[in-house]
Formats: sequence, structure tokens, C-alpha cells
Amino acid sequence: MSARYGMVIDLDRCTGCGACMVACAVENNVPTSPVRATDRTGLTPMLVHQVSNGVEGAGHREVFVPVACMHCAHETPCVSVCPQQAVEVDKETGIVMQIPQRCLGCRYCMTACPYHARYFNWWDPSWPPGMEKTLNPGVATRMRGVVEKCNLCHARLHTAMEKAAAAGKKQIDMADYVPACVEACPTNAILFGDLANPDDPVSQAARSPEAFRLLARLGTEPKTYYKSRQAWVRALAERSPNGHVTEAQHV
Amino acid sequence: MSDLAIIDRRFIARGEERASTAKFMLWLTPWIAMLAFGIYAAALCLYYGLNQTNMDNRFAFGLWIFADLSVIAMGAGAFFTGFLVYILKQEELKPVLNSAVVVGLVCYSGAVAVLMVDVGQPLRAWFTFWHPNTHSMLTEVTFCITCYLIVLVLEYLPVLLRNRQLQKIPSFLIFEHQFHKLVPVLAAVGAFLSFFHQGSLGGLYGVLRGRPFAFREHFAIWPTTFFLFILSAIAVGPSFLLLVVAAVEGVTGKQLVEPAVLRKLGFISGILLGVYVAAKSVDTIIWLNVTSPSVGFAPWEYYAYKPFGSAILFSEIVLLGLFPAILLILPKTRARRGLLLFAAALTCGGILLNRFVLTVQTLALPTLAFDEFLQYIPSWQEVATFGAVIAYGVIVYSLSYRYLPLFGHSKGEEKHVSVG
Amino acid sequence: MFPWVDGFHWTVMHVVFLTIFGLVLLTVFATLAWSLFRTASDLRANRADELCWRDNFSQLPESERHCRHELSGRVDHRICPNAFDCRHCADYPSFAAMPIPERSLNAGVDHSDHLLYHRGHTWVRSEDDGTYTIGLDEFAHHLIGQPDALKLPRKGSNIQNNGIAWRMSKNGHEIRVRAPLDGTILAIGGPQCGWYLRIQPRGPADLRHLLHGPEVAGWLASEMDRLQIQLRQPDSKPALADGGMLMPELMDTVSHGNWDEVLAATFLDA
Amino acid sequence: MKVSRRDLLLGTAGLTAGIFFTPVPWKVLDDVSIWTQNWPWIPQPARGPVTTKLASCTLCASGCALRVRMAAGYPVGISGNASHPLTKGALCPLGFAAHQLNWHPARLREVRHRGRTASWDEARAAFEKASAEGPIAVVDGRSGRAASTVLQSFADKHNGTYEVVLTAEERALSPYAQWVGVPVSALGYDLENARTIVSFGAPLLDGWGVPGRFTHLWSERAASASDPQLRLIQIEPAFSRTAAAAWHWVPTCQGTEALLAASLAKVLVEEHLVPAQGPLPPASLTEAAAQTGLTPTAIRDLAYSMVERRPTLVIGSDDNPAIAALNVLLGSLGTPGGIVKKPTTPSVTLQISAKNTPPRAVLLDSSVPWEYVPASGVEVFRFAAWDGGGNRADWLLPSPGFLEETTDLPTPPTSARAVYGIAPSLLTASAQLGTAADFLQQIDATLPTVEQTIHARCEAIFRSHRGSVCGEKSSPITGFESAVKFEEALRSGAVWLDESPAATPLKCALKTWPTNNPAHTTGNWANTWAPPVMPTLAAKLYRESSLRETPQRSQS
Repeated sequence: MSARYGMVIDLDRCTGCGACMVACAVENNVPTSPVRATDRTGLTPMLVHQVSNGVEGAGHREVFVPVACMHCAHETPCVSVCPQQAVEVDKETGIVMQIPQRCLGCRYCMTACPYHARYFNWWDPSWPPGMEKTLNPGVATRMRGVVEKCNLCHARLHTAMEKAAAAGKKQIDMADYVPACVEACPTNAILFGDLANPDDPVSQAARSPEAFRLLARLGTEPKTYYKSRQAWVRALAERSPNGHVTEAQHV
Repeated sequence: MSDLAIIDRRFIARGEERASTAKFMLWLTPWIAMLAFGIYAAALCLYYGLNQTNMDNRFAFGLWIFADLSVIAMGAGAFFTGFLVYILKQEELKPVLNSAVVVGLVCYSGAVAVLMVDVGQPLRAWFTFWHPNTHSMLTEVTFCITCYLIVLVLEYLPVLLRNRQLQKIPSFLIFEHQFHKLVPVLAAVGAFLSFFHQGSLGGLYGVLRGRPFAFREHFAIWPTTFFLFILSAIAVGPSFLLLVVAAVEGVTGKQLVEPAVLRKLGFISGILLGVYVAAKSVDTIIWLNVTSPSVGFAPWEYYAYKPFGSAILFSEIVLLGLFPAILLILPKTRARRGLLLFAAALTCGGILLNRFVLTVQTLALPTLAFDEFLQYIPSWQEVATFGAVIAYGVIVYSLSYRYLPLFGHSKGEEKHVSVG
Repeated sequence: MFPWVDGFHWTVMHVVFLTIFGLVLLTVFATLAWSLFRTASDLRANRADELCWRDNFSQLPESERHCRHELSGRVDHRICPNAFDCRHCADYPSFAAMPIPERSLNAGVDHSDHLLYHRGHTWVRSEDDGTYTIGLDEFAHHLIGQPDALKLPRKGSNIQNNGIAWRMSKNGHEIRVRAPLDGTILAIGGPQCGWYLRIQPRGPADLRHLLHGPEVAGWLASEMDRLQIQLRQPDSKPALADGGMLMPELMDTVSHGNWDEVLAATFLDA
Repeated sequence: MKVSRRDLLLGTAGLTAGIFFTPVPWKVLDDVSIWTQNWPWIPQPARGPVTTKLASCTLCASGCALRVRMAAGYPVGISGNASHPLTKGALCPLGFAAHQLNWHPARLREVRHRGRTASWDEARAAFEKASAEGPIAVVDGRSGRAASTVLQSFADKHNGTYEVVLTAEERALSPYAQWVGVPVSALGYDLENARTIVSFGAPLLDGWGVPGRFTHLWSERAASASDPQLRLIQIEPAFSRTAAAAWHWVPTCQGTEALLAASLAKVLVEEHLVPAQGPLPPASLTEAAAQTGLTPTAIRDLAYSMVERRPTLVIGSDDNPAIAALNVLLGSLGTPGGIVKKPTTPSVTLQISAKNTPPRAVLLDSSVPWEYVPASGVEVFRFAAWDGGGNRADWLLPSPGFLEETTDLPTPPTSARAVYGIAPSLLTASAQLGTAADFLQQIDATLPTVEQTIHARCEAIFRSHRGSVCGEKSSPITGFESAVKFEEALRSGAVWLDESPAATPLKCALKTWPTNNPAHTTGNWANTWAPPVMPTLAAKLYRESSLRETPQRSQS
């Protein structure tokens, strides 16, 4: 039976520390880019947005929204646009895979993604001398000129699958497959699991009335859910809830 | 006369009045400088990578994609004139046919050259042919443009072989003679390819489900922008060709074609523009009222950011659409050269604006609730590379005009007919 | 996409896509291949000179395509429809039967009644042994004088009527002289010999396309008129309106002229 | 044979067509394909089996437990260790990329003397000379370590002074230490038992104390609930990360914390919300309201919500005595859920020996933050692993970096229970690196060594028969055969945790409401939190997201 790996991120638990971003970058051998890189040219496969409700004074509220690839399940915007099949949806796992070795860097997928979860290698990847010794052996580095994004720590899935295969099992043990951001979160805000399994805690959390998905009305069936008990945070799901543009602002 | 001038003169068709060699060199110098600077800028981008541009992860497409879309729309005159002449037998457009082929070749090869700089890994460009994703509009574009560029080169070949010195080589002349008989086949293939890739370029944005500003309703596998782009391209192609011919007439101070030909081009452009404006209006109404709200985007927000106010929509459809269409269709206004050129320029402006809105505004607009409206100013490397394409176009056209029979001999009559 | 690429599987889209683009490429390259094939067969069939001449002829300005019968005064106005090949002209017999009006024409340049003239300013002399000698006429000779370089065909090679017989260059201008008839080269001469080529005609020689007799004066007179117009100073009034004698070595003495155009018009080059 | 144009054309065409029937174009395509996919100048990770080792972070005094993934002898990934009693597997974001720090461009690799390269021998000679000429001030940034013993012993033996630079958390505890008469290191916050925590600007969720401890507690008891078990009230002018996550955020004007504390105390006493004992503030509610930017009602409501769910613990961000006095008023000294006295780690004692004579030279341990400015006019011997910029020392002495030094981990400040661990060195430090303790050892061989001290401490803890050892699984210390086995367990990443201290009320000497200003001003927490040298990836990510300001110094 094929899985549909997904996440439920409890925004009320997120303190915006950024551990998920760092852990993700370390796990996936994201290069330490030159100083010129900005928040618009950087490589942040997991990016925590700081969002306010747009109110001044005591009513001011903020929330941190970690955004990585949502692994859209339906009409995945980036998959159909890639001219050379460098983006594929793994049927067994539901993971949207980027194949950097095949990518020609046209960036069409980046314009297609409504979540801005795709990143382009604007620079040659570089590390201070010697630091390449700390690269994660499970993940190949990417060269400049290609697009990359979250692949749900595919190397970890691979390891878990090897372990299951060595033990003669067909199914992996979910305890062996924990993406770096999930592992790093100090408040356990990110719940990861198999959405295809109705008993998985992640499936149950996704069904909660407090759960929502970003831009779900686009019909792309993202597999990352968010959760909050605050109504204004849940309203972040859509750009124009009830036909009115949200007051939310990026901080 | 200097030796250079004598040699130069040998390549100019007999009996043609052309500027002196020195004057021509003087004319070319700034364009060559512009081209050289642009090639330098492009080389920087290729060597150091695309960090030389001001594009970023959010503005992943910038000036270059806008330039590609615009330039290819402008080059639509090539296939459409061929289509009109060879398939619809509009023989009176024949005098501008060669000119249209050169414009098309320049536009398409320039666009492909810029695309090669625009992609992050140009050496892997051929992967598209190896692992093509048949669902991608970009695959369709890549295949069609590659094929059509081959067709354009082949269409240009007989014009090139008509050079005074080249045609002295018997095998060239005979090849030209034989090949010219089959050019209508190429014109038909070119028209077929162009219909598809002009459409696919529109489809490029129309399929972006994640960008409700660009996403449109689909007919079969194509979004409406597919059809609108075909319409707008064939509407602007003749207008641009008209402007080019008028510009050449202005620069050379000669009347190269009968005014009736230009009026005919204008009329064709006007009719098609009218159809386009009507279709675009219907499409816009459906998009504003159905498509966009259904995915949770209040359409008025698209026009809530300066400088992309609703004026831009008005300009696109009325000021640079309906208005020039009327000017071009009404015989009275069309008959006046000034108004004809003005209307053609407005038409080109309208289509440029359409391409700009689709490429730039789409990316500038927010999608997530907490997104911001973005700004993007191209870097000098991007501008210089774009400038190189324009310079390249001017140089190729100038050389073609000087050495090739673009408008037929002023003394002889239509050569192609007698040859064919 | 391609069946040999790893992970490939056929879908309807693949079939459609491959079919369409296969057909497009096939059409494009078939067109190219067909043209190349036709070119090759034309070249093999020795039709090259004929085709090139016909093409060049079509590019000549109308003023240079007047029928010989117009030049001789037999008809008022007629543009040659047969690329100066009267052998294919159905109307030739009827025109030839018409009398040539007596006119006092001073061609200003010598010509011989014993020679047959080609419109590209070569003459043909029939020799007793059935061969023909080809030379440059006085008009051309006066124009060029002594050529800077001469490139004659090899002995034994073939020339074709209206094809390029030999090439000369003068003052940086390339001159291509057209052959007045078909044949095989027997001997080569040069300016110092007074003739350029001696040929063995291919098959029975039909020379009716060449000008002879009273026609020549009319033709040369019109050529002189053309030359005068082409060589006059931009700001001067038409000189030598009454004709006059052609000076030798004209290319050396008249430096201002648009020699490119003069030579092209003289030697029927495009 | 003469080659005609036709031959040439035919030949070219034939060659072009023929070349496609040779392997050349296909091989070229293949090579281009492979080459473009693997640019040789792009580093690729070494292949090899990945092993996981337990270790501890030594970047700050918290000593968070790490699981370090090692490949080919180098650390390639870090995650938290859930078995650690304080961090519960949580780490601060910097920890996740800390293994890159050893290759940071600002890494010190050689002895530098006033901008030029020098040698250890020269440094030692200069230090010995200075030591002979006058007293030496030894400054320690993290007291209580085995290395601190070496530093302190040297100061004592050589007529020098031993100073400790306190962290912000320790400074916040210093008023209590003064009033109760115990060292700062003996006090801690019993966060786990508090039901209301009132924070005066302390970044509780942003690197405060042992970062994992409160975040974990908050995520279990407060986050994601409209009526949380643990109420966090954040009083802070700016809307900080902690304020964003707090149950209630009270925005105040900058610098009015003491006044607000006083007015809150006034409400608490006047409205009989606390027993009318202890010091009484002389504040006026309306004046406080005017200055803090709150309404009198808001201050009253705040006071009520402070005591609605008790125990209530007030945490300040600095040693502001007015804030500390609130705890006294609330009776949160020495009670569960308040400020508790913990037994210090056996044999770990801290005696700050201060002398008045100005020193001839200052030795700064690598644990001293770069912000520390030593007295002017003295020769400074600065140990550091990274050049944090600023405060240029006469001598820069390169120290072992992350995971390159074996050091013990005494109880972190703010902890309510004593812990002890040993951070193993997973990497071999280059011969060019040396610690301050080793440096002093070479000068005076009679000093106790770090290793000896660690042995002695393990021995003492083992003999105390108290607490348990938290390793892969938790086991009581009595289950260990010997002190050696116990020490081995600690060296492989386990942590000793003392038993919960019995709540003993502390006798407080505070009688009048403190009105004096704090000795220290509130530091900029963002700077304190972010070390001067940040892991390269963390610095990059902060720069590439708008999440946090990157300290400028990290780029030096």
C-alpha cells in the first residue's frame, strides 16, 4: 500500500526559533552562500515566516508559519510545468521529488508554486575550507543553476527503507523516518506521518476542526496541514477570505 | 573609391541605391558596440551564474522572459505573412514577405539566445528533448520554437542565397530555385508550429494553477490564454512588420513598398486586434467573476498595488486595444500614414503591455495571505543582454537590407514569381 | 519520452506528441532533402548554366531585355520572352522576315558584318573547318582595354550558351563573359591574339540567336546610349548625344563612373 | 587531383551525415550529460557509514545533550538527546549547525600577538614575565568547571584574582543570592511546579536558561490551549518571540519595569492578594500607570491574574531588585514553583577571590564572552576558539573548538536540580590549539589538572549515592559498580541528575522595598543570545530569512 507522507504543523506551538530551518539546511547540505544572498535569493527549503495580524498596540498578535514544500497531491503545479521531468511525484510516498541532476534551471516550477517553496541555486555552492567534511553523506550537493526544495528528507526515508528491507519488512517503521525539521522542533510543533493511514496521529490531527491548509481552494491538495486555535491564524489559509483581503502582514 | 567600398559594392544587388560604405559602418558602429556590451554581460551571466541578474526566488522570471514573450509575439509577422501569402494567396503582401522572414528569424533566434542565458544550466538544454514532459507548455514551446527556428533558417536561406555574390555560385542558385518551389510547404509547417507555440507561450502562464492572476479556464488541455496569445500574436505581427518597414523607409528615405501594402497590413492587424480585444474582454470578465473568486482570490486586489492599478487593465484592453483596432479598421484613419503608424505602434504597445502584465505582474502579486507585493528592477547585465538582442536584430536586418533583396529590385519586378 | 530512456512508458500524449513532431521534422527535412536532390540532378543534367542564365535574365532591368527586333527597328517595342535564345522563339521566323528600316546610325564603335554578335558583347566567327572562334567585341574591348587578369577555361572543357565562358578582372571589378554558343574548347587565345576561345560546337550549330548584319548597328547604338547615360557626370548635361567615338581604355580614363553597374549591364550580369 | 567546390560540398555533407553513424556524437552527449551533472569543483560528501555518538554542547553554560552523527571521523549532523533531563531533546537553533563552527572563517588557528603570528612559547614567556611582575587577573566565563578549578587555583597560588563573568540569567538571580546569603550558583527556578510565570522581559522562549527546558515545558503545558495549565505573562515593551507565545502580553514603556513591579506589589498588598508581610513599595498607581503606558485598571487586572493561579514565579531579565522583590512578596522564595536553593554539585564550590590591587595582566578563558572588557592598561591574554572581533587582546591564544575538548558540565544556571556531565571530545584538536587550563598547567605543574578534577568529582558524586544517571535509559547511581564505571557512563554522554531538593523556605533579608537601580543594565538579548561567531549555516539562514537579525560581528 502506498503512503502519503504529510505534516500537521501546530502554529500555536511554534516559537519561531528557526531550529527547523537550520536542521533542514544541515541535513540537506545546503551550502553556506556568499554574503550577497538575501531573503529573496537564499536557499531556505524550510522557511519560517513571521506574520502579524496587522493590529497595532495590545491587540497585536504574531504567529510563525513554517513553510516548506507542501507536496501537493492533486494537479501538482510544479510537476506538470517542468519541461524535462525533473520534478516527479513518487507514487509510493506522495513525495514531490526534485531531480537536480536533470534540472536545467528554467525556474518555471518556481513561478508555478504558490507557496514559494522552491529555491534556485544562484551561486556555486561553496563552503569555508574544510567545512565540506561536515557534509551529510546521504545527500548529494547541488550545483548552481538548478532548483531545489524540500523532499521530506528523502535520504532518511531511504535509510529507513533499507533498514526495513534488511529486517525483511515491507513497511518502514515510522520511528525510523523523521524529517530533520520534525526532529529538530523543540516544541514538537510539527507532526509527521502517513496521511493515507487513518490511524496515524497525523491523519487524526489533519481532521481536526482547527486544521487548515494554505490556499486549499486552489485545489492542489497540499499535504502540509496547519493547525491553530486562533481564528485569525486560520484565516491565513486564504488570501481573500470572504472576498476581503487579509490584514495579515509579513513582519 | 576605396577597396573596401569596391568589395562592399560587389555584394550589393546591382542597381540598388545604398548608403556609402562609410555611412553604413557609422550606422552599424553603435549597434555593434551595444551587441558587444550585451555579449559581455551575457558572458558574465554564463560564467558567474545568474546571481548577476536581479531575479530571485520569487521573481524567478524577469526581463528576459518578458523580452522572449514580446519578441516572439513581434516575430509572428513572419509566419502569419507567409500564411497569408502562400496559403491564403494574398499576393499583394509578397513585397514584405522577405522582410517578415528576416524579422521573424531575428526575433526567434534572439529569443532562443536569451533563453540560453536565462536557464541555469544551458548545457543541459537538450535534456528537454531527451526527457520531455509532454504535459508541460514549456516542452511544447521548446519543441515548436526549435522546429520553427529551423524552418525560419530554411526560409531565410533562399533570401540569403539571393545575395549578388552568392547567387553567382550555380549550385546555390539552383538550390534556391528548387527550394523556393517548396517554400509554401515550409510556410504551412511554420504556420502550424507558430500557432502552437504562440499559444503555448500564453498557456505557459494560463496553466499556473498556483497563480490565480494568470490562471484561466481551460478548453480541452489549453487555457484561454493559449488562444488569446495566438490571436494577439497574429494581430501584432503585421503591425510590427508595418512599423519595421516604415522605419526602414524612414531611415533610408526611400519608398520600399506601395502604401497600399502597409494599409493592408494595418487592416489585417486591426481586424485581428478587434477580434482579440473582444475575446480578451470576455475572458477577463469570466476570469474576474468566476475563475479567480472560485479559488479564493478577490480579483480587485490584483489592481490594488501601484503602479499596477486598474488603469493597466483599461490601457491593455481599450487604450492599446480597441482604440488602435478602430483606427486600423476605419478606412479614413488607415489612409493617413501618420495615424496608421500611430495605431500600429499602439497595437505593439498593447501586446507588450499584455506580455508585461502576464510575466511581471503575475510574479509581483502576492499569493499567500502573508505575502507581500514584490518589486523587481533588472540588473544592468539583464538590460545589456536584452539590448544585445535588439542590436543583433538591427544589425542582421541592416545587413540583410543592404545585401539581400528584401523588397525586390526597384527596377525589376517580382523576382520570386519569375523564378518559381 | 523516448522508449530507450530509463523509466519510459507509453501514454497517449507520447504518441500524439511524437507523431506530430515526427511529422513536422519529417516534412521540414524532406523539403530540404527534396530540394537538394533536385539541385543535384539539375547539376548532373548540365542544366545549371541554362537555369542560372534564365534566372539572371529575369533579374535584368527591363531596359536590357529588349528584343533584337526592336533594336533593329523591325518592331516598336518588344521585351524578349525567351532569355535572348531566339532558337526557342516561335515568332522568330515572322520577325526575321520583316524588313529592317534604313536608318543612319553611328554606333561609334566598329563592328563587322562577318561576325555574329552575342548580346553579352562577344562575337563568333565561323571557321572553315567547322569550328568557331569567339572574341570580345570592340565595345567591350574599348571599355576594358587590357584586363588585369584573365581566367580562361581549360582546353577540352565545355561551355554552354549564356553560361560563363571566361572571367576577367579589371580595376578590382570581376567580369564574367557569357558564352555565345555551346561547344567544346579546342584552343584558348587572349587579348593579344584578338580572340579568346576556339570551340567545336556541340551538334549542328544553330546560330540564329546571334545578332548579325544590320541588326548589330542598332544594338550597339542602344548600348552606346546606355553607356553614355551611365557614365555621364552627375551634374553634366548629356554629352555625345549624337554619338561619337568610343575612347579606348575607358575604364582607366573615366574614373568617376559606376563601373559596377556598367559592366553588369554590358555583360548581362545580375 | 584538384578538389572542386562540388567535391568539397559533397564531402562535407557526407562527413556530417556519416558522423552520426559513429559513436562520437553520442559519446559527447553522454559526457556532456555526466559532466553537467557532476561539476568536479563542487564538493561532494564523503561516503561512509554513519555512526551516532552522544555528546554535549559547550557553546554556552547550558550543556545541552547532543546526538552527533559522525561519518568518516567528522560530525555530519546534530540532533537533541531526549534522555537529557533538562533539555528533553530540545536544542537551540545554533546547536544544529554547531559542528560547522570548527571550520568557521573566523576560527583562530594560531597564536597572534598584536596582529602578527606568534608562538605558544612566546606567549608563555610573556605571561611568565607578566606574572613575575605583578598580579594576574584570571577571568572565567563559566564557573564551576574542572577547568575553572585550575584557573582559580592559579590565581590563588600566584597572588592573583579570579573573576567570573555572570550570564544574564545568573545576574537576574543575584538579588536573591544577596538577600538569602547563598551563592548564585546555588539558586534555581522551579519552573516545573509554577502555574503562573510572570516574565519581565526575560526571553524565556528565546534561548533563556537551558533553552530546551522552558520551551519543552511551555509546549507541554501552555501552547495550543486557550486556558493553559501554565500561564505565561510577558511584560515587555517589544512584541518579542516570547511575547508572541505568551498567554498574556503586557506592553510597557521602556525602562519602567521597576515602577510597574512596585505598583503591582502595591496592588497585591493593598487588595490583600498576598499576606501583608514583607517590604511595601512606596509607589502610586496613577503615576505608575502614566509612566508605564498602562491604565490603572490594567495594572490591577495584571496583579489579579498574577495570583489567580499559584504558585507564581516572577522572572526578570536582569538583576533589577524591584522585580526580584515581587517574588519575595509572592512568597515564591524557597517554595515549590518558586526560586529554590539546590544543593551544589558535590565538590564544585565557587569562591570568588577579589583583591583590590590592579592586575599586571588579565587572562581571559575562552568561555568569557567577547563583550567583556578588561581593565585598560593591562596586558590581555585572550583564549578563544573564534575571533569574535572587537576588544582586541594583546595575545590571542587559539583554543579547541566545538567537540574538540573534554570538559565537564556543572549545573547550568536557572536549573532547580543539580546535574553533572562530561562533554567528550569527538574530534582531535590540532596541536596548535590549547586551553587556558593547559596553559597554566605548563607554567605551574603543581596545579590540579582538569582530568584529575573530573575524576575527583565523579568519585565524590558516586560516593554521595544520590541521584540517577540519564543515558540511553535512566538508572540510579547506586546501580553502578564503581566510580570508574560511573565516569565512563558520563564520558559516553550520560548525565547525572541529582534528586529533587526538598523545598526549604529561604530566609530573606529584604526588609524595605528596593529602590536602587540595578547595577547592570539590561543587555540586548538578541546579542547575548547569538554568540559573536555563529554557525555559518545558521548565520546564512537568518540572513536569508527575515526571522532574526544577524549580529554584524559574526561577519568579521
